[in-house]
Amino acid sequence: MSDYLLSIVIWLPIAGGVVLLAMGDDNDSVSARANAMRWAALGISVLTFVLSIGLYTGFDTTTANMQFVERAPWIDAIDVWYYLGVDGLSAPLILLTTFITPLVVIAGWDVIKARPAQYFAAFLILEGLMNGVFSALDGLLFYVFWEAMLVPMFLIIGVWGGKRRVYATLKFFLYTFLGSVLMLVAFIYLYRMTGSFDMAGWVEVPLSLAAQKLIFIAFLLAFAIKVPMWPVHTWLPDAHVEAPTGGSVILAAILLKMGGYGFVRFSLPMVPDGSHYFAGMMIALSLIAVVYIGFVALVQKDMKKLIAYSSIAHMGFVTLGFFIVWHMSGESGAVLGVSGGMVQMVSHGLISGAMFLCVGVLYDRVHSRQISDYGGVANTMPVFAAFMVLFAMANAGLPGTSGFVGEFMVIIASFKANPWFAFFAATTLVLGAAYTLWMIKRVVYGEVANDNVAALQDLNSREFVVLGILAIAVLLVGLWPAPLIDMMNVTIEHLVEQAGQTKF
Amino acid sequence: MYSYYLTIVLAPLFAAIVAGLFGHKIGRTGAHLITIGAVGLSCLLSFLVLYRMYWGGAEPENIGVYTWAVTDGLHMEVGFLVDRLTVLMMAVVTFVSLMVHVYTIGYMHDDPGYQRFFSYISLFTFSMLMLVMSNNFLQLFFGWEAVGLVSYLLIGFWFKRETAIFANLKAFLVNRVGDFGFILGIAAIVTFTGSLDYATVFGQAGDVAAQSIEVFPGSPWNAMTLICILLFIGAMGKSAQAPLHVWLPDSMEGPTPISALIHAATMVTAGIFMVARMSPLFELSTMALAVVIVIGAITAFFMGLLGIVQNDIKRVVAYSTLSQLGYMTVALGASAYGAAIFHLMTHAFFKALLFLAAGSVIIAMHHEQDIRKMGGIRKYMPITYWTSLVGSLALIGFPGTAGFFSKDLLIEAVKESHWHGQGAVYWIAYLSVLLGVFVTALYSFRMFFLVFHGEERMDKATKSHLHEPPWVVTVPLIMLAIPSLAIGWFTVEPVLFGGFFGDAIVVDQGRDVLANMGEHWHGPAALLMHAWQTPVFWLAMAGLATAVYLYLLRPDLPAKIKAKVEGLYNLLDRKYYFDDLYIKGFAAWGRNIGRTLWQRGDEFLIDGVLVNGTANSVGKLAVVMRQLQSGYLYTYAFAMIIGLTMFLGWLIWFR
Amino acid sequence: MIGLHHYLTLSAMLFVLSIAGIIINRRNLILLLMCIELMLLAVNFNFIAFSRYLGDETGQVFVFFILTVAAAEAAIGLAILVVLFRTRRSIDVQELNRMKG
Amino acid sequence: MDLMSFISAAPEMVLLGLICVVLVADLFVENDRRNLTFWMTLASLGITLWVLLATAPDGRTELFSGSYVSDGLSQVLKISVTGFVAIAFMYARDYLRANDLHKGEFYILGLFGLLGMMIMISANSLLTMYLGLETLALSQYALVAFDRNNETSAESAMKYFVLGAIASGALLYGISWVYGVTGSIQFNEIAAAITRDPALNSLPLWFGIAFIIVGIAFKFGAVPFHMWLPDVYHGARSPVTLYIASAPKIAAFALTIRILVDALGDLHEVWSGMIMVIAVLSLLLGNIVAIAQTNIKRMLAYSTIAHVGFILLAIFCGTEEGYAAAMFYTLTYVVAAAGAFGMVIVLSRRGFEAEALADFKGLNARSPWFALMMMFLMMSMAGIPPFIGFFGKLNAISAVLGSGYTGLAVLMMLASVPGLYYYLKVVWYMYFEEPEDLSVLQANTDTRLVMSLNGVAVLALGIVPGWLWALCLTVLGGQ
Repeated sequence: MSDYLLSIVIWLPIAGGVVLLAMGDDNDSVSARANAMRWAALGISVLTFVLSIGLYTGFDTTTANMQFVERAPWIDAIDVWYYLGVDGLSAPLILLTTFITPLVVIAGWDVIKARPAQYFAAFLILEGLMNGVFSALDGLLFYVFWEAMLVPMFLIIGVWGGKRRVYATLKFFLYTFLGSVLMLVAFIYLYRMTGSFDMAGWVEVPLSLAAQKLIFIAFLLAFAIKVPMWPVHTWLPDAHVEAPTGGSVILAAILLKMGGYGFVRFSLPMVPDGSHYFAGMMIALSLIAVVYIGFVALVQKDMKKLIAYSSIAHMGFVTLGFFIVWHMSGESGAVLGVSGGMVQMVSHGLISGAMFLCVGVLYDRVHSRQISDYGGVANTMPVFAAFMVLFAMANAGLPGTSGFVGEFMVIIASFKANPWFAFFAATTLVLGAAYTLWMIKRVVYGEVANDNVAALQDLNSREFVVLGILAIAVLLVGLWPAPLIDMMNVTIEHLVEQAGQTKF
Repeated sequence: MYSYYLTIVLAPLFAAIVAGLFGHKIGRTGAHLITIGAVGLSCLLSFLVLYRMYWGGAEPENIGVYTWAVTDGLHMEVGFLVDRLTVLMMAVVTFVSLMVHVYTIGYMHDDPGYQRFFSYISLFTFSMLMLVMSNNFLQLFFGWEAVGLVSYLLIGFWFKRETAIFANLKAFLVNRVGDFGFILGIAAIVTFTGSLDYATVFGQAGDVAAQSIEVFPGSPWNAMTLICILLFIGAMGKSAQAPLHVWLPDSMEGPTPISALIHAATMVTAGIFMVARMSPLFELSTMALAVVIVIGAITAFFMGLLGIVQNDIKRVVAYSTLSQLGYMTVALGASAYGAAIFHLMTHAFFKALLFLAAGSVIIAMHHEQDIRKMGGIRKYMPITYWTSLVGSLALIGFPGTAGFFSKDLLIEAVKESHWHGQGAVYWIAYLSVLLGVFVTALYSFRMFFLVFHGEERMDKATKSHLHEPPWVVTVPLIMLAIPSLAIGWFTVEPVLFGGFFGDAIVVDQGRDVLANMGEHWHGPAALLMHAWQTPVFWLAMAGLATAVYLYLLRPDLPAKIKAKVEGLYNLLDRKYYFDDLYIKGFAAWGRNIGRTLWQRGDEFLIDGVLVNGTANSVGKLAVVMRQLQSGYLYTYAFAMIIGLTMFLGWLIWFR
Repeated sequence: MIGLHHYLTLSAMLFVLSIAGIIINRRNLILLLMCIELMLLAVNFNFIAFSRYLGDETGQVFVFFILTVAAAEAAIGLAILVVLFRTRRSIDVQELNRMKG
Repeated sequence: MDLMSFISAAPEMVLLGLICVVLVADLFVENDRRNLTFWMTLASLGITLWVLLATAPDGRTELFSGSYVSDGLSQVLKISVTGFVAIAFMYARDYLRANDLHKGEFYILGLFGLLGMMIMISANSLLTMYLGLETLALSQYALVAFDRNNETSAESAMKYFVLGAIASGALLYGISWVYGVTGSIQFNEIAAAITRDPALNSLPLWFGIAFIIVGIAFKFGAVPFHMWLPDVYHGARSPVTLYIASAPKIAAFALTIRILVDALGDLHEVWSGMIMVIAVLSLLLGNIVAIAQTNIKRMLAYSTIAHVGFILLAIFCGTEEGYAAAMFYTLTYVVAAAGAFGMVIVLSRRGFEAEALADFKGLNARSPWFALMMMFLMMSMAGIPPFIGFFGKLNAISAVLGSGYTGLAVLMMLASVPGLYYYLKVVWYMYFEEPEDLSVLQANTDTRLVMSLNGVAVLALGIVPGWLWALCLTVLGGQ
């Protein structure tokens, strides 16, 4: 059972999705069949989550080695293996994925009127592919999952999205594809160097500095676009805004994490010298993301756009945490930075997901994302207001919520690297609070702004469950991050070691 | 006593959760019963602990509760450090909080958000206790931000009021500016000591002070100075020291009880407490102390001045709070931490008293807060009158009151603290605290007279049912009046000169003013006897006299004076234009930057030119290139021939 | 004495002529077909010249095949021409641009 | 010289015989019983296939005094061309019936074309190659024009014919020079001659090669010899387009391998440059111009040009791996192309050619299954994993990188980004737009079956691509 756990969390949802597709839709969104689809999707995703808990319970936090490894030949001719495994970097992200997906399914429950079966199928398949990305240990397998994942997301945004959905989704697909094509070239180059697609082998193989620089750039384009880092971030606001709520949640909670994951899984260990060479630039970009994007978020009129920009700013901490590794005077601090970045990824997954769900709750009722169309929501939706304020505070990095943990660790680590890094990074305390709470002020507080707001119904049980679960998760990680961090610690120490060695 | 500490902290949290989540189930009575019960419990236990500590001679305790996280050798824990300093704060916090809880029953009596309010203030009590009882910087920061959060929620409690939600946003952001420095300070500490734990950090303080760091290339700073100044920036935010004071007056938008609890007695003093707690660090950086004392002095004097021109009863008290916080800060800067904490304690009592009294007036006046519309209320509400008289006297440091002891000795300490040299720093500090006394007396009694004496300026309707509020309001007043009056007499000797704080506060031998003063200390009575010999006393009297003259004997004068010094008045009325600077300046400026970056940077340059620009140009290229496919046979054939010649040319020239 | 290169030059000229004809002629499709025949003849000329020069018959055999194929090709070409004329009532090259872009 | 030695030419002979049978039989079949011809055609294809498998040669055998060869490569290619012709016929039948075009000629010409391809594949001398090529070409000209009453068909046929004639003229001219220089028209002898006397490796020979490459490039439809391709794909009736777009590409690959590798392998550095130029041009022009197309057949035509760029770049490497990659790419591309044009056929109805991109609008609402299939095909062409097209790209790029042309590899990848755009455009129309006509698809079961198999194939092959790659490597091992 646990030997095939990874395969199960990958293929169970995909198989489920295929079944849903095969069942197909009838044109009635409230028919018994549509409901059957919904329940089936929920069942599958929940089952996947329950099974994936095995990844936590069975996880050995004392080793940096891959666990739950599965290895079977796939394409002998070019030595490609079906090679899965997780370590402290990927396991939390898989858990995040399996945790978020059921929530997304519930969130889309009766909101999605058109072709529910296809909708849920897309999400299930997406879940499987994302788990694949996080657990693949074979370069080509990784790439296959990495690219295949774009297709369902493309459809989700394009079919169930907003007005400018086509523009947004094409932009999303082309942008990310542009990024990953060069990564493929880099993969093939590494394959020709090592004669195999085994990622462990790629870590070992010696590379000249020049080669490492080129490979790093190839990786950078792919991962930076996914993260996204300034200045290749502009697909994100559009995609987020146009995507259906569930799509935005997955996008923010998990797809963005793949960029960060890519950096720690590929760039740092495989081309340490290249990464070292560009670390300065990466830090600069990260800080720009934090400050520049912070200011940009301040003036957004569209709630989803605002949250999208705040995502970019928060992901800036992730990359900052990763790339200060080489600026440490003395050995300590590097691990702190990287783990800070990882924690930030997980927590951002929870928080931004929750924020998008909150906006979705409002959107489902009023069908507007404009801040100016709201005001005084707290009067008509007190419970919702409580949740939204909580998540907003988490987004502003309030201690006791998960949002604080990562930022705190990264700021401390970056101070070790250079006080000025910390200085700019810490501006998020002010900026983050400013844009988040200003939105809260205009949306949640105040007199009832208009009839739409006056007519609002408070959360129904479905929404309450989703937000409640997320709230608990946010607080849990915020008040006791130890389990999460212990899961990653050893792996990250090993990673920092690898990043420290030169390869030529 | 571990279980005691846990109970002290968790009881209010538990009450807050219950009242918050199940408010509807348990109803109003349930809500206030459970919260008051919980806070009462932790108050009781706090006093028990205080008793054990002081009379029982129990040792300070440093206990870990649980490990928050460990990574990279950095232990991040949650734990309690309970020593004399902590326990004093615990007692003050829980006591005032208890009083406010009781008072709230009356004050919020017919507010729809009753349960929510109780849940908030209990949550606040929890956060504040976490802050003061923390044994490490992480938890300190947690409490620090948590009290900020609750203050945010409470200032915006009446979230329908535009002013209220403006004020709470402002408060949170200004505090965040402080926290910005604070977290950098913590980061610096971790960088230099590799630990978050007080004990470890203080242990290494010496080595840290020996190091230096180049913040700006070519100008090495003493590490300790950097750390202390960064930490103090945090304190400036919380304790509303200029120039980060702007949020406190606006915070008066919140219900009065929390003005008393949070924005007078406890939260705003967190900064003072923190600096005192960090005395082992601050003592190692004269530079930082100089900064502290100057900031404090400025706040103490200039914020006091503002009190004179305010007409909102709560704002007057708020500015007096600012000025009193300034006093405490000056004391910190003078290394007279004991004096600061002592003043903090007395201030907590009499300022809470003043606020609650003001609140009781406000209830009676049906939420009218403008003192120009009051007057002569004395005969309608005697209890409120007498209690607030006590409060005001304590505030101006009238001999015998609690305020007298704390403030008199505080100023004495500043006077004695020669180690800053006889230079600017010393005189700025000393003069501003001296003159501050006059100002304090003036504005306190200006308010007092305008409210309780003189002609009755309120309208008939209001006057018709002016009366004393119910017991839940008056009892707390009395309960607070007693310590405001008496606590100084009993505690001054032990707290200031009895080495009460033990190791909790470390003062460099060379400048331990309190110790020096302690050498010729002959007990409170003696101090009281010689009160009339000190300038402090005469300045206070002068202030009082001026107030009597202007607002009782010649009520027409103030208007005339105002007309005379128009410019000065405006300066004060506009609060030195700080708000304009921040709102019209920084806030607007930030939004403009954001707009520019967004529209010029993101939308135009990156998205417009680079992304869509490329896409469009490819599209155009496609349209152009498809023209090649003219549809004519001869063009096609010609293309083939071109290809052929291309080959031949390539062969002939490049082979 | 006429050497190989003369033949080759001639056939090259024929070849170029035929292509020029195809490109320059913008009127009549029949002319196109003739140019194509000319092109094949040029090729044949080349083959024969080479085969004579090399003294080996393969070239000449090749020529026979080319002639046959050329015949078939001409047949098909003319057939298409007929179809075109049936549908278009014209065999003008310049009108042959319904499809472009 | 006993009969048994002809055995390895048996498939062609059998096929020829069967064609004659079908031809004659068709004369006696009335229009309404034309299915008979269809089934006979399929039967003869089946028999040919069986003979192919039955007479699988062990190793390389030559006959007809060395002008004909049969080896692993020819075996695999022949099987695949036969298969694709069969698929083309199966797609075609309903369409032809619906449009009153269900005549025997279509199948017979198709079969002759197949014969031509098989000859090309097995050719071992320039003469055989030329004959095969013309057999194919002539039947294609006729096929394009085969709807007599359709003027666009006629026009495209004429264009195809003229340009094709020029191309084969150029090819012949080149052949004549190669013959003149090396004194032989047999591939292995040419190669031998060149190795024997390096002095031959000089301008006259290169001159010939240049002309030959024109012929090859034309067959593939590489820029600037591509101009016929969009018009022919567009003008011919969809089944014909499908026929032209699928199997002949494989034949063209055989042509290239036989001439450039078997015969002129040693002159790699001579021809590689030219191949690279036209390959890069095809890559860019094809991908860019396709963006501006509104007619899906034209769009696919330009995408074909782009794919040809990939194939030629793989060949350009001049390594076994490169040739294998080219073969893999050709085969997999043809699968997708057949499917794509098949979809056009499936969507068409009596008197209605579903060849405008807009006709795909809302396909998901009309028939989710076919929309899914079409998406598979498009994603495969775009090279998105896990569809087979991705592995084609992967191998090609891997080969290019292997020969050290990193810049080219990057170019190939970047060129596929605009490529992705127009494939996505189809998906966008199918999924994001509302249908304009809600009429149900009329294709009947066997077409649907083929379509589904075709769509699933690109996925299935993508999930297990290993065997095919290994096969390509082995059959080209000898080159």
